[in-house]
Parts: sequence; C-alpha cells; structure tokens
Amino acid sequence: SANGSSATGSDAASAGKTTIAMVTHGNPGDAFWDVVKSGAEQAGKDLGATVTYQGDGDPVRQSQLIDSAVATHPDGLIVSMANPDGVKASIEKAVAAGIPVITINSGLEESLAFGAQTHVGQSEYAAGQAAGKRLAKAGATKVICVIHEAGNTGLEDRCRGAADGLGSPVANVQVDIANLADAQNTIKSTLLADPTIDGVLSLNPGIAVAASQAITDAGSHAQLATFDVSKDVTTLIEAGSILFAVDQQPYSQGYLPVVFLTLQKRNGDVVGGGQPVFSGPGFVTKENAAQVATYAAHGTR
Amino acid sequence: MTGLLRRPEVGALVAAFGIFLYFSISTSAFLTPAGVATWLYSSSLFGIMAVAVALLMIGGEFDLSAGAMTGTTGLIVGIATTQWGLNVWLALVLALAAALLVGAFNAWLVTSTALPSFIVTLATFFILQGLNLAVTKLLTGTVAIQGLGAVTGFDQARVLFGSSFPLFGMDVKISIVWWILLTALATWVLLRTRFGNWVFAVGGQAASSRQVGVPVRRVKFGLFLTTAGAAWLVGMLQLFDVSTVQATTGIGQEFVYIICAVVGGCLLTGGFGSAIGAALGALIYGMALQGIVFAQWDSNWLKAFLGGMLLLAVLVNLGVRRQAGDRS
Amino acid sequence: MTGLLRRPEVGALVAAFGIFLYFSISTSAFLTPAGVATWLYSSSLFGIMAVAVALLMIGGEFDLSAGAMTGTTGLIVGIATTQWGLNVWLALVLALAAALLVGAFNAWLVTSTALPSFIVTLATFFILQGLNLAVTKLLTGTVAIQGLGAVTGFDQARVLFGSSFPLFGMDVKISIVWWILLTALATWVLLRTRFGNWVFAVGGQAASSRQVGVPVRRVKFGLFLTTAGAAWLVGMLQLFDVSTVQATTGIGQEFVYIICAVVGGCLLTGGFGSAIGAALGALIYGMALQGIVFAQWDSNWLKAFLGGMLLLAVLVNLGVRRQAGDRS
Amino acid sequence: MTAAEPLGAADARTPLLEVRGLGKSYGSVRALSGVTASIGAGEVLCVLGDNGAGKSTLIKVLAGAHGHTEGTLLAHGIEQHFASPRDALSRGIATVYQDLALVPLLPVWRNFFLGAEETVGHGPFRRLAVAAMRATTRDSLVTLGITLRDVDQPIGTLSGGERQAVAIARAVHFGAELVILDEPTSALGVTQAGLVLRYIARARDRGLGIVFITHNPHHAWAVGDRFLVLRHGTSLGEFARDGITLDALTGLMAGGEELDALGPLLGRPASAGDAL
Amino acid sequence: MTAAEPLGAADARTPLLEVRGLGKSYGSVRALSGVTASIGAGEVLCVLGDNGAGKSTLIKVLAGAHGHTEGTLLAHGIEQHFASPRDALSRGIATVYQDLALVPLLPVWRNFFLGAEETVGHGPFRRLAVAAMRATTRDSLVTLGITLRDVDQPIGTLSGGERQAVAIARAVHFGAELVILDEPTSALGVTQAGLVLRYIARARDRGLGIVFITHNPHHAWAVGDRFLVLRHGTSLGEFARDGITLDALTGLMAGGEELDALGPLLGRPASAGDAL
Ligand SMILES: Nc1ncnc2c1ncn2[C@@H]1O[C@H](COP(=O)(O)OP(=O)(O)OP(=O)(O)O)[C@@H](O)[C@H]1O
Ligand SMILES: Nc1ncnc2c1ncn2[C@@H]1O[C@H](COP(=O)(O)OP(=O)(O)OP(=O)(O)O)[C@@H](O)[C@H]1O
Ligand SMILES: [Mg+2]
Ligand SMILES: [Mg+2]
Repeated sequence: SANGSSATGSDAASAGKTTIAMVTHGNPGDAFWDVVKSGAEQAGKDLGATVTYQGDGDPVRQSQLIDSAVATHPDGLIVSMANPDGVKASIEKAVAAGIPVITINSGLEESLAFGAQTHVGQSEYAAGQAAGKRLAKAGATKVICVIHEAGNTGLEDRCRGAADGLGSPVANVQVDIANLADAQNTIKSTLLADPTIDGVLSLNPGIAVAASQAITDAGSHAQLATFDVSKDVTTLIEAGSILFAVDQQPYSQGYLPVVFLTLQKRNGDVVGGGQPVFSGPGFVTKENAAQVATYAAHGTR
Repeated sequence: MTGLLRRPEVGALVAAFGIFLYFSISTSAFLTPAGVATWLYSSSLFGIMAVAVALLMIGGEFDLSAGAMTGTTGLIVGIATTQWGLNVWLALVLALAAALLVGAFNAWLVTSTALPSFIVTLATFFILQGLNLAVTKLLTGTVAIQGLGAVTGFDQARVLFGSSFPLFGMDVKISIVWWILLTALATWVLLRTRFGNWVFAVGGQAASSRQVGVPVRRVKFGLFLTTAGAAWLVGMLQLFDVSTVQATTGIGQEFVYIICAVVGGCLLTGGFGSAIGAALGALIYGMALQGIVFAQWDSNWLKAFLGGMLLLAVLVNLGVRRQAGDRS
Repeated sequence: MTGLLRRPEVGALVAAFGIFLYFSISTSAFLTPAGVATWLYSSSLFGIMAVAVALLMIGGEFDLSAGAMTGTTGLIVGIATTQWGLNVWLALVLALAAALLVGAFNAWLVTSTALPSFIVTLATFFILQGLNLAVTKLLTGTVAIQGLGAVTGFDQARVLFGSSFPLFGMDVKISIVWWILLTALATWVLLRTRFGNWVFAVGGQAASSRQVGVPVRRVKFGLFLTTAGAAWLVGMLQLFDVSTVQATTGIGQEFVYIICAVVGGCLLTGGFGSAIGAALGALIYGMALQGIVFAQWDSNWLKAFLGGMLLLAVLVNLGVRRQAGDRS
Repeated sequence: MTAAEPLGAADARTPLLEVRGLGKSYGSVRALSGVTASIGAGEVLCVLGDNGAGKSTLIKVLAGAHGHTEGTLLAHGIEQHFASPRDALSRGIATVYQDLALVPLLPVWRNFFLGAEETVGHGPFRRLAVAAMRATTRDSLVTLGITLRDVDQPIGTLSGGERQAVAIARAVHFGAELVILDEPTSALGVTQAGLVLRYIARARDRGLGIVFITHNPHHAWAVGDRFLVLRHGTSLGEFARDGITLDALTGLMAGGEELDALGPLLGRPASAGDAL
Repeated sequence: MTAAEPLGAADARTPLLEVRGLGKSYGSVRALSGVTASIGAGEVLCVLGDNGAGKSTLIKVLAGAHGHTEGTLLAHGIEQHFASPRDALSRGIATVYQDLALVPLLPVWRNFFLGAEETVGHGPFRRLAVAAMRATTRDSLVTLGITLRDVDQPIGTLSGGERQAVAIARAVHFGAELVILDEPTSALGVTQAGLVLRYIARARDRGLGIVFITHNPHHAWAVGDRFLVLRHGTSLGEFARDGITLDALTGLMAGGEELDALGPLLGRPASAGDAL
C-alpha cells in the first residue's frame, strides 16, 4: 500500500510548494467523503503537496468555500458537484482566475462545460444503476433503498439509479445516521410491514451493519447490498450476510485528482485529455472481500 | 377528577393509548410480537434519555449536549478498545468518567455564571460535535469505528447492553428493561426521596429552596450528571447493539428528548413534570416512528408528522392543565 | 465608560476586531479583495437572519423555524417557476406570502396560548422540514431543484437578489448591501421608532407594556413576521445566487442565528440587545468560517471551534455586563 | 416652586369627578358597593383601607379598566361609563398603578413616553422625536423637583421614590386633570415617601385633582383634603380634613375594632390604647 | 385551644435571646446600631419600623444569615456569633421570611418538610416517610387551628394567611424555641391577618418565644409583650406593653414627626391630630 514517507515529494522542483484545494458537498462526518479526503491527503503527502479539504452539503456554502479556496490561489482546485448549478459560478470564477479545476464524483455531464479539465469518479446515479442491475441478477424484485440523511441529493441519486438498474420501483426508507440503533429498528419495521421485500440497498457501511441485523431480527430473507466498504462490511460479505458492496473507490476519487493537478503543475500534463477518468464502480463480493478488508481497516476503502 | 387531571402525564397517556389503538387497527404488523419488540426497543432508546432530560427540566435546566454525548461515549469505548486495546470494562468506565466530566462542566458553568443552560449546553453541544469528529478521525483515520465485535470481552459486556431475551414470543431487547427500570427508579426518586423533592423545589423556585437549606447547586450538579450518565448508558446500548459507532451519532437527537419530555407533560419553565410522562412521550415517539413505517407511509413526511404531533400534544396538555384550573 | 460598556455590542465589537486582526495577519488571502468579498458574503447571509432573530429575541421570543423557512421560500419559488411555469415575480410574492403565513401562525400560537415560543417554533421547524422534503419530492421527484437559470425573468430578479458589483477591486455580492441596509434599518427602527421602543418594552416587561397601552400582541406579530420576511429574503438571496435549492436548505441554521444574536449581546431573556450586535455576531461567524479555510485548518475541528467561540463570547459579554454594574 | 395657592381653586366647585352609590360586582362577588365621594381640582382625595378593602377595585372603575355595576360616576358633572382606560384618559383621568408599568431595562425618557411616543416626520420617515422627548422628560421631572443625572439611564437603576416620581410626572405630562395613584408610598422608606408626598403636593398646587390610595394614615393625613375609608368593599364614609382626626382615621382603617374583637382569642385584654 | 396561661412563663427569667448594643455594617453602610432587646419563652417581641429602618437587617443577624459587627448576642445567656442559618437553627431559632420560602407548585406537605425531609429505610432504600410527613403536616396545622381540605394540594393554591400558617407551623414543628416572623401580616387583609395573629398567640401559648416584625402597630399591639422600634437603623427604645400606648407606638414608628417636619413643604399646617 501507499507509503506515507515516499520520496517523490521531497524533491519537488517547481516554484514553491504545490497547494491543492478540495471542496466537496460532503457534510463533516460523512463516511464516504472522509475516505475521499484521506485519499487526497495521502496523495498530498506522497507528492509533497499541501492539500486542504472543506465540505458542506449546502450549495450556497459550498460555493462560498470554493470562493474562499480560490482566494488563496491554489495550484489546483478539486470540486464535487452534487448540485452543478449551485457551484457553477464559483467554478467558472476559479477557471477565469487561471486555476486548473478537476471535478470529482458527481457532475460528469457538466464538468467540461464549466471549464474543468477532467472528471474523476463516477456519478452516484451510475453507481446506483450498477447496484440495481446486480441486485436484479441476484433475483431481487422488490427492493428498498435506505436513505440515511434526509434530502441528501447524492443518496437520492443512488436510489434513483438503483430503481432504473433494477427495472422496477424502489421504495426509499428514511433513517437517521445519527441514531444507528433506531435505523435498525426502522429497517426491521419495514421488513415486517411487507414480508415480500427481497432486497435491501444501504448507502453507508454503518447502515449496512444495522440492516444486516435488522434482516436477521425480522426473519426476512431479503438480500442485502450496500454502498462503500468498511471492516465490518467485508466481514459480513465474507460471512454471506451481505451480497456485495458497491465500491466507488472514494480513495481514488481523492487521490487521483491530486496526482493529476500536481503533474500538471510540474510537468504540464493534462491527464484524461478531456475525457473522464472512471474510478469505479468496483464490486466487493465474497471473492475479493478478504483482500479489501485490510484496506478498509485503514480508512482507505 | 381535577386531581387526576392535574397529573402531568394524563395528556400523554391518552395520546399514547390513541396512537397505540390507531396503529394496532390500521396495520397488521404493529401488534405482532416482532412489531411490538421493535417499537418498544425504539421507544426505549429515546425513553432513557427523555426520562433523564425530564428530571433536568423539572429542575429548571436544559441540556442540548445530551444527544452528542451519546456519540462521545460510544466513540470513547470504540477507540479505547479497538485502537488502544483497552479492556472493555475499563473502556466503559473511562467513557462514563468522560461523560460525567462533561456533565459536571455544564453544571459548573450554569451554576457559577447563572448563564441560561440553553446557551451553555448549546456551546457544549457544538464542542462535542466537533471533538467527536476530529478526535475520531485523528486517532482512527476514519469517521466510524468498526470491528468492535472482535474485541475481547465484548460479548460479556454485550449481555448487559446489547442482548435480548424471549418473552411472549417477542425478542425483547435488554434496553427495554433498562428503560423500565430507570423510569421506575426516576419516578421513585422524584416522588419518594429527598433528592426528588429538591428537584421539584429547585425548578419551581430556586431562591426559596436555597433559603430553606436545599443545596441548589448540588441538586443541579446531580441533574446534569444524571443526564450525562443516561447519555453514557444510551451510548453503550447503541454501541453494543450495532457494534459500530459513527462520529455523527446523536446529533439532532437532543430535540427529540426535549420533545418527549414536553409531550409527557414537563413544563419548559421547570418545577412540573414526571418521569412516567417522559417515558410515555418516548413511547408515543417510538410508536409513531415505527407505526409510520408499518403503515408504509411515505417516510418523507415523517418530520412534518412529528412536528404536528408535538404541537397537538402541547395543546392538549395545555387544555388539560386549564381544565384542572392550574394557572402556573 | 460605564455607558459605553453598557452597550450590548461592545463585546462583539472587540471580538470581531480580534478575529479580523488574527486572520489578517496569519493568512495571506484573508485581506485580499476576493477574500474580503467572500467572508463578507458569508457573513451577510447569516447576518440578515441574525438581525431579524435579534429583534425577535429582544422582544422576548425565539424562532427555531427560521432556518427551515429559508429553504421553504426557495423551494416555493423553485417549484412555482420550474414546475408550474409561474412568472418569477409572482412566485416571489407567493413565497413571501407563504413565509408570512408561517410567521403569523407562529405569532398567533405564541400570543394566544402563551406557550413558550421555543416549543411552538420547534414544532413549526419540524413541520417545515418535513414539508420541504415531502412536497418537493412529491412535486418534482427529486430533492433539489435545478434549471432555474432557464426560467424567464430569472435574470431580472437576479439583479435584485443574486447580482454583484465591483468595488475597490472586490466583487461585492448584493446580499452584503441588503445586510448593511437591513442592519441600519433595524437599528433605526429599534432606537428611533415607536415600534422599536415597543419591542424593547414587550421583551423587557410585557405586563407593564400592556398597561400603558403598548399593543403587545401586535408587536409580537410584527416581530414574527419580520423574521419570516427575513427568511424569505435570505431564501431568495441564496436561490438567485446559486440558482438551485435543496430540500434540506437551512436546517441547523436556526442555532447559528441565535448564536450570532447572543454573541452580539442579546439576552436570551429578552429586553436587551441590538441589531448592530447581531450583525457583528454574524460577521464574527462568517470571518471564522472562511478564515478557517484561509488558514487551511482541518475542517473537522470547525464545530468545536465555533462552540468554544460561543462560550467565550457569552462569558466575555457576561463579564462586560458585570463590569458595567448591570445586574439584570 | 414651594407651597402656593392652588391654581385651580376657582374650578373646585364642579368636581372633576364624583361618584354616588358606586358599586362593582365580579360575577357574584360584590367587591365594592355604595361608595360616594367627589374630588375637585387642586384637591387630594385619600382612599384608605386595609388589604382587600376594595381600593384597587374602586380605582379600576375610576380609571376605566372595569365598568361599574351600581351607582353613577360623573366627570365634570356629566354622567359617564368608561369603556376603557383610553376612555378615561381622554377625559383627563390618568392612573399610576402600583407596579408603575415601567420597563426596568429601558431608559427613563423611553419609559416616560412609552405607549405615547412623540414622533416627527411623516409616512415612512416618521421617527421618534428623541431630543424633544429627552428634554420634556427632564423638564417634567424638574417641575416636580427631581433632577436626574441622566435621563438615559435604565429606569431600573432609579430608587423607588424616583420611579414613582417619573410615573407621576408622566401622568401629569399627558394632560391629566385627575391623577389616580395606587399606593405610591407603600414600598418606600420614610425619606422616599416624604419625597413622593412632596411631589403629590406639587402636582396639587399646579391645580390637579389627585386620588391617593394608601394604607398609611400618616401619609394620607400629610397631604389629604378628603378621606374615603373602605372596609370589606363598603364605604365607612368620606370625611373632610376638619371632620376627622388622624387617630380616628387610623383606628378606622386598620380595623382596630376587629382586632379588639379578636382580643380574647389572642389571650390579651382589649387593649387600653386603642383609638376607637 | 383558647387563651391560656403561657406554658413557658416559668422559664421567662433567662431570656431565650438577648442582644446588647447590637450593630451591623455593610461595608461603609451602617444599617443597624445600638440595638438592645431580649425575648423570653412565651413572649412576643414586636419589632416595628418603617421601610429601610433596619428590621430585616436585625432579623438576618438573629437568624444567622449575617454576623453582627457590634455588640453582643446571647442565646440562653451564652454569647454567640452565628455563622449560618443552620447554626441559629441548631440553637432553636427559626426564621419565617416574608416571601415564606415556599415553592408554589409543590404540595403543602412537601413544602412543610422541604430541606428537612423525614426518611425511613437505610442506604439505597432510604425514602421519604410520606405517610408520616402527611400526617405530621396535618397535625401541626390543626394544632395552630387550620384544617386544610388536602395537604396534597399545591401550596400556591392556598390563601396568603394559610401559607403564613404553614410557614409558622413548619418553624414550630422543627423544634424552634424562638420563631422570627418577618412581616407575616403585611400582605394580608384584616381577616387573614387576624388569623395569623391568632396563630402567633397559639404558638406563644405553647411556650415559644416570638419575634414579630411588622409595620402595623395595631397588629403589634394585638399580640405583643414588648416593642422594639427602629428608625434609620437605630433603636428608638424597647418598650414593655405597660410602658407605652398604642398611639405613642403608632406615632413613633410611622415617623409622624418627620412628616410633620415636612408639613410646610407640603403646603399644610402641622397637622392637628398627630400623635407626637
Ligand atoms: N377580578 C376579580 N374577580 C373576583 N373578585 C375580585 C376580583 N378583583 C378583586 N376581587 C375581590 O374584590 C375584593 C376587593 O379587592 P381589591 O383588589 O379591590 O382590594 P384592595 O383594597 O385593592 O386590596 P390591596 O390593598 O390588597 O390591593 C377582594 O375580596 C377581591 O378578592
Ligand atoms: N446587603 C446590604 N448592603 C448594603 N446595605 C444594605 C444591605 N442590606 C440592607 N442595607 C441597607 O440597610 C438599611 C436597612 O435595610 P433593611 O432591609 O434592614 O430595612 P427594613 O426595615 O427591613 O425595610 P423593609 O420594611 O423595606 O423591609 C437600608 O438603608 C438598606 O439600604
Ligand atoms: Mg390593591
Ligand atoms: Mg425588610
């Protein structure tokens, strides 16, 4: 795995230290975005660049954070676009100021139009779609999608994608990530209320653990799939409690753009050539779970 | 009749009964053993905190940091066991000590500055919220602690906090037992001990209480420490149930506790309320929360429904109190 | 000296100056035109609401629904224009009417039941939060409304709410102008009009005010409507700035407004405070929020930092008031 | 500024206010009945009575807060039935309540004008006439013999007597011909009470009629022209100053007889020094 | 239950409490000086004085809330310097403050025992002796001649007189030999005040010493054995019942002379009916 004290960064030749700002729509404490952040920071360490990270789910405040980051004149800007309209003006401002921008995660469609150099990652919708297809293949017909943060666009997109991938409507169930024990109750209640449910899609590893227990408690035979991996999730996959985990490989979504922007500064490279770089989705299944588990424990998967 | 109406929990009792009937009749899963076990469990987690918060409110204070504190305690145990390899029981004690420290800090600030506890605990809430996230990230590299199931001694502690036992065909979670015990204990303390008498007195009229020798400061310390202790317990119950804990655990729950206490008949202004009322408030909340799911309503309406319920409950309580001729 | 110290905003002024100096010196971007424009803009959105909430708090009431209401108004305009094809200006009026209705509802409940506004507006907060999500989802199928830029008339309205103009090399957002104007207006109203006099009186001693003929009920209505109006304005400023609105907009911000007002010297108990103080409180908040970005601190600590700041601010204010010999 | 001939002495023949057989019931509770009294310009009518005697009820009727249910009330000789305090106020009757209706944190001048603020300008530019109100407040207070350091200090920082004075000055300023004072001296020490009595005398000398409610017969005696004694909601009579002595008044109002009746129960002989 | 020979008359020779030249300064403010008085069992000492006279200051010293700064204080003939209210209480001196230190929403019996609850059981099973406390409350009140419908009703629903009675009964119950009452009748009507005076007489008859603070000389006269009159923090003397008349007392305490001195300023001749 990546070695923090890699020598690549120490002999950074170009003028001054490279600084790269990352501003996402992830609220503080969000497990997915935390891994993205870890990836970016590790890349910074590896390459001898300073990476700053900020995140706010509200488009107004996200764009303010972008403006603030731009005011510090970084060598590169990385932005996620859950709500492309919301950050459009700020991104264009950054581009106008001559700061290279890379978009990550969602916003693939608008990325180039806004003046970004490339897009790393893959939209939540597409990831959801892939998950839906895979669930369909496993025989699920009636699936619920557990939203752990009310009104979060990214999560809604995943569920929408899942419905389209599955080819039949998916009911959204709302729970609160701040109360996992009760989230488990709500999932259990849902399964009790409708025993015909045969698939559960969770969007967070913590919720996945709760959901797996809820399925057992409710005596349901629903198959469980989740987004994102964690140590517990890999264990559950190995045990067969979880069918698969969609891995958008958030670590790469954080790591790669930092590499690209550093390369551009040092070497003038423009990776991607105007085409997006897909970071996933990878699927973690019984076959590769053991291997992924070690990374997940370090917060890099 | 008036005497009965004057009890704080009458409104909540009627409401709880109504909600119980409604969901029992309109959904098929609500009254099944598995269904009952679920909404009872849901209620119990809110209820334990609601009872503690109700005591605090009767004593004339608020605690907005209670929700975040449930997260803090869980995170401490998680970090201490998985990162530092501490013994589970030691970690439990460590977490309890930390919670009590925060409670004591709240109490100390409130009693020594006479600032409103709303502001003081709002600040603590923010601080805890920040620390939960930042410290967890710093020490573990992630924002959620997992792998607790593999910690030695985890299963022993789980008996106390995360187990369940069969009863009437239900799979009863141990937290329900804690809830009932603590509600009974709180009721007993409130109505049958000196401390309880003092809690009412301090919330009803702090100055008078001081004059007759009630140790106001000590009572407030006791109340904040009780809330902290309850936060620790709920943190443990959640942790050992799902064997994972997020850095964001508990945020936003502080309002729920206050809502349960108010629905249960506690006055925001102190000096009036009951532990049973708060427990009933939590029961209403838990039944509604799971009942909505059983009824397969669109969960997007959840918050609106809960808001309406709160409004209705306080209006009913108000009406009941007016009926009883109580103008305080 | 004592007279000066007695002004509510002294503490906030000192703190604002300190934070300004700190970030100006320790970061290079804070004082650049682009930097200043950003933190001013950030402050302005908090500030407009904080000033309105401060008026309400001086008048002795709370509004926890103010945050969610900024979302409601934005969503109404978004839905009305993109879904129903309503004219932008009509949609603006519709949103304003809806906000005022909610404000009037709050005021009506508070004045006619004498329930604490904390509970009443907590209920409204939950209801709005639920409606924002459910209705948006129902009508649009998503939780965020986009494509507003394409609505006819959008650009006209944007001049009022979403434009910016160059000044001293800065790109000044129009919301900063609104903020300054409203702070000035609120200060003028508070100190130089009958209504302002009544606001202080109602918050300071409602019973006495009623006796000398102050229309207490009307004043409270006025204050809740002002908060609602401010929520509408902030909703519009946000909407026309980013031309998108999410169903979760504004949730959690209600505390921020109260914090800004309290940091600016408002008493939670009413009857004391100032609009300028609240504006300074928002300035502190905005500077800190963006200053942390400039200083490249780990954003995980943000909340803890803000909590500490709140604590410090109220303690400083307390000290200042004690110095000034004011025991109220 | 010292004692002078009452300015309004000439008008004293038609009373400013007169009540005949006045009564007031709250539902079945008869709080007041058969009260007859009158008050002219430049006169002080003292209303005395123990707690619950009906003093506040009488004031509330005079002030227009409650309508009377029996008898007649005449202002300037014309029968009236006040519907509201504003109604009474418009006929020149102002009331200073015991709690003074002051807002402690507000500056003196804002309290002085609270609910009746003076404004300048029109439409949206209508604003408080701050300078004028400050000056008026200062002047009104000086007229009553009070000089404050600063009319901008919160009224909560004034002494009880000063606060009474502000309230009286306010009533006088707002064109009252008749000022009703509800126990203005009851919460004050001797010195402060003396000051308030002096303010009452000043106001009387400026030709105002004053209804002065108190339970201290000494205070009443110091400034009163007529004395109305209430007990249990009925009038024990209205006495002119020369028709009664302080001792008699004291005995009447404090319920000396009733206490004497209690005497045996208290294990004391009927007291030798009692006034009636 | 009616008037009887004071039970404790025999002990009256060594006073329960005696003060000699007692004084108290708050920093530079000399709130009280040179007060000499004594009170024996079965005696009522009335402390009279206008507002600000120093009555509360005297009580606070006797009750142990503040230490004295001059003179001596003797309980049962032994010199004392009380450090706290508990200290005074342990020497049998209980104080009933003017605001009564009651919690309105709490039931009567809980208020009765507040701060001194009786418990049964041990360790974690120690609990309130509810039945016993209810019974005690009812009995104590009956001894003073009060029968409540329900000792479980919130004390805020009792009348002022009843609340005073509960407070007095509480002081008596908790073993006080000497009960200090701060203006127990000032907020009450004649009937209620009469009741309270009767409770005082009952307590006295049971052998208690009573310090009764009031500004109503009639009330003092009705039950008092000795009278201590304060003005501006100094004693105008302690008088035995047969050494003074009610009139003299009235004049002394209400500051009749001072008001007379004000006379010319008020535009009145020095009043004819004044008592001194
Ligand atoms: N709103 C009311 N409804 C019913 N009874 C009332 C009402 N207001 C007063 N009373 C009764 O009328 C009687 C006279 O009361 P009032 O307040 O006039 O006495 P007061 O002389 O002003 O006493 P105090 O010196 O205590 O102010 C009392 O017995 C009181 O209980
Ligand atoms: N804590 C204190 N610090 C300074 N001065 C005080 C303090 N307490 C009382 N005084 C002063 O001592 C004097 C006597 O006050 P005290 O309260 O004993 O009077 P009182 O006779 O009880 O009056 P009232 O009838 O109003 O209760 C007053 O001038 C008062 O201002
Ligand atoms: Mg009265
Ligand atoms: Mg006193």
